[in-house]
Amino acid sequence: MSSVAKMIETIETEMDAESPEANPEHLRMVEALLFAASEPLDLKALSTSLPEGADAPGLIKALQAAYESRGVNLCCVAGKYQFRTASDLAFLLRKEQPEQKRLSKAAIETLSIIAYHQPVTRAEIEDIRGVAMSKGTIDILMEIGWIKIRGRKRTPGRPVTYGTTDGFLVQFGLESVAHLPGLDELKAAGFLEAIPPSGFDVPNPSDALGPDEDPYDPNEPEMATGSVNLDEA
Amino acid sequence: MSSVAKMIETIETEMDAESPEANPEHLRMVEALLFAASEPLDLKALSTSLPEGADAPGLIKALQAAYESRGVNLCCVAGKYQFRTASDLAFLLRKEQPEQKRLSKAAIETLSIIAYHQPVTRAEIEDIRGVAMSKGTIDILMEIGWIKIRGRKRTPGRPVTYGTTDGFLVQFGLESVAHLPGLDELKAAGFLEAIPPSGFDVPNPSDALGPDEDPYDPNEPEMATGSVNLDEA
Amino acid sequence: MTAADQAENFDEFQSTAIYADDQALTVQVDGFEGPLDLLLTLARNQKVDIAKISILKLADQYLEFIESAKKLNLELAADYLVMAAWLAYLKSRLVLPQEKGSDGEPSADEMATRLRWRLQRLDAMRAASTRLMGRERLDRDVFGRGDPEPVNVIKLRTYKDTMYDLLTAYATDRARRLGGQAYRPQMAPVLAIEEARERLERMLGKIADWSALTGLLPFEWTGGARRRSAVASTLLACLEMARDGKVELQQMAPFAEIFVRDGQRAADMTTPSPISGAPTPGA
Repeated sequence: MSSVAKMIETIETEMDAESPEANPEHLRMVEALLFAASEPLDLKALSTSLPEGADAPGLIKALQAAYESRGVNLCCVAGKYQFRTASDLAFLLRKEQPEQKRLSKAAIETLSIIAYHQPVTRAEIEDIRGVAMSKGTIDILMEIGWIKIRGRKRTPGRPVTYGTTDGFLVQFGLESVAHLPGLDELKAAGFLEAIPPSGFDVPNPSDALGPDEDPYDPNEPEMATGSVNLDEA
Repeated sequence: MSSVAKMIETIETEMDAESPEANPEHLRMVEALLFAASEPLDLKALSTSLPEGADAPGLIKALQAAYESRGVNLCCVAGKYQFRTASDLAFLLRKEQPEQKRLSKAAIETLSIIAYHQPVTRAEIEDIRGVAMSKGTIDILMEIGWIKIRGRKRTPGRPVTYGTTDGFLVQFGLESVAHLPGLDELKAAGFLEAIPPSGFDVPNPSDALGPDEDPYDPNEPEMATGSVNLDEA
Repeated sequence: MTAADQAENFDEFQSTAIYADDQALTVQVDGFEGPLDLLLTLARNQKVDIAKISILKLADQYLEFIESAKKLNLELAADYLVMAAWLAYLKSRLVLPQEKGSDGEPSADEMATRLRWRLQRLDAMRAASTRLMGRERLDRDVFGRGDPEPVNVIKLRTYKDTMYDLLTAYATDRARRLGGQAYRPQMAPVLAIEEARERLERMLGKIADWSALTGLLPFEWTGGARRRSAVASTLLACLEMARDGKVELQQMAPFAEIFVRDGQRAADMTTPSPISGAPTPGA
């Protein structure tokens, strides 16, 4: 038996183990749907296209297992599913990114701080980096579509809070912000704790609104917008 | 053994038969290259990306066999290779979107005249409505499937006559065109004033061929078709 | 590149220009992202775990660094100087015997701990950032389907038109078309007096001397009820015109034929009456 055959046998075994009743026709459908889509699909989108009673989560698991060691893998990004080329084959496919996409060191650090500390205000980012932020940094990250204004902190001046977008998760191949690399270590070391460290609220990066955060309303009256500008200045 | 497993076993057997030495790493590479390519790739393009000595034709054959019964197939188009959704799953990539519409004023008026006055020619419709008809009006009603060409009038030019279809009866909940309300019923229902304008008569529509009507033969010789065009012009 | 970016890079350039020329302390020419970044670099150079770093030593290094920059006449961004002042203050408090912290002001040790913690945090965030950016990125390292097959949206068109719409369309369309004629003012079988007079005025000069009134009726008004109306209206018109002196009238007996002639012509010459022995016109 060739090693390919062995590989396939492993898949077979895994598929049988993971979902003994994975309907082969349904598997083909999920495979086709995910292969055809240009964007990641969530379970709901898949379910609407599948016959009634199809076990979308089970099918996804079976497919993920089947493709685990293949040239194409089934990844979970931003809570959705997408076939992507295997990361170890990057050397084969890598394309040079256009120069303009190269972010400054400040922008990269700011993005990381927003990702790990969200929801986070500009002042908090500046406290961590120990330097005032140029306005352009936030603008660039917003323009790429990796960060967004997610709310306002219920503190004087009601500064806006920043967080990452689904586009960020898709770009970096993350299932959710809870899957950020090294998140647990940072949390355990207390580095994600509130600023200053004597504070008692512990913000975890989360898409959910924080306890002292209001949702962002772009149509808020002028006065409130004024306070944003104060924050940004 | 599940049918998926059986399917995989078949692939395995075929793969062993077709290319006993198909390198599993090379297979993964071809898989990823074809998946990520924005257009079909030929063997030459594949070979330049693969490590030296890789058997591109053999790998393609192995992959084609492996994907034969899957949701996605490896197709060969004009000597180039491409992953495509299995043709029997094409229905998954069709989304039916319901859309509710209303006929234009001209269309519903024309339809009502055809319903009541059938068999009726285009010239007669125009005479009754008192305005020239745009070609689109008849086309729309034909496309929806509510009217049809039912015959030809035994008059010079032999113009085609229009009538309503079964689809029309279904849409408007009629058992037959003979059930369309007559003058008195229209009056009683308030559609007409108590004293309708002089000259207002409501015909008794019928599916039967009119006395001066020939059945429509779509395969009539050219000359007759010519007269249709005259009529339509 | 935005102006803000340039400004940021300019800051980097300034701090990059700071060299430590003693104590074998060489700062990489990477540029610093502010005083905390400079402190972190200096702390790394101590080659100890940042958690155990000597803040006193670090403060000294920082202050030396700033001094050497001043000697080189390099303009330093304000926040580097603020940090220098703060570190000088911290250093002075650290070397002095610890006084009991009064009204909430943090002790020098607490301040040092806080600084150490901030450096650790910045260091940790930098590491996390490197890990994050090191991930396989979509369309750079990993790729989605290069030639996705889009979903074809097929519109299932249904029509809301009902029997009501159909009948309304039929009834109103036809009523409008036919009703258009019904509402046109009906030609009443009455010849308006104005019309009769206008007609007569046009005919004056063309009619024979002493024409019979009934012979002057419009041709299409010569039968039935229409004739009666035409006679009455023409007579009234004649009377009006006679009053104005435009015509002269004659009638031999009640209900007999009435004769009309042009009043102007009557003035010019005396024409015999069509009926001998007729009373003088105008009587």
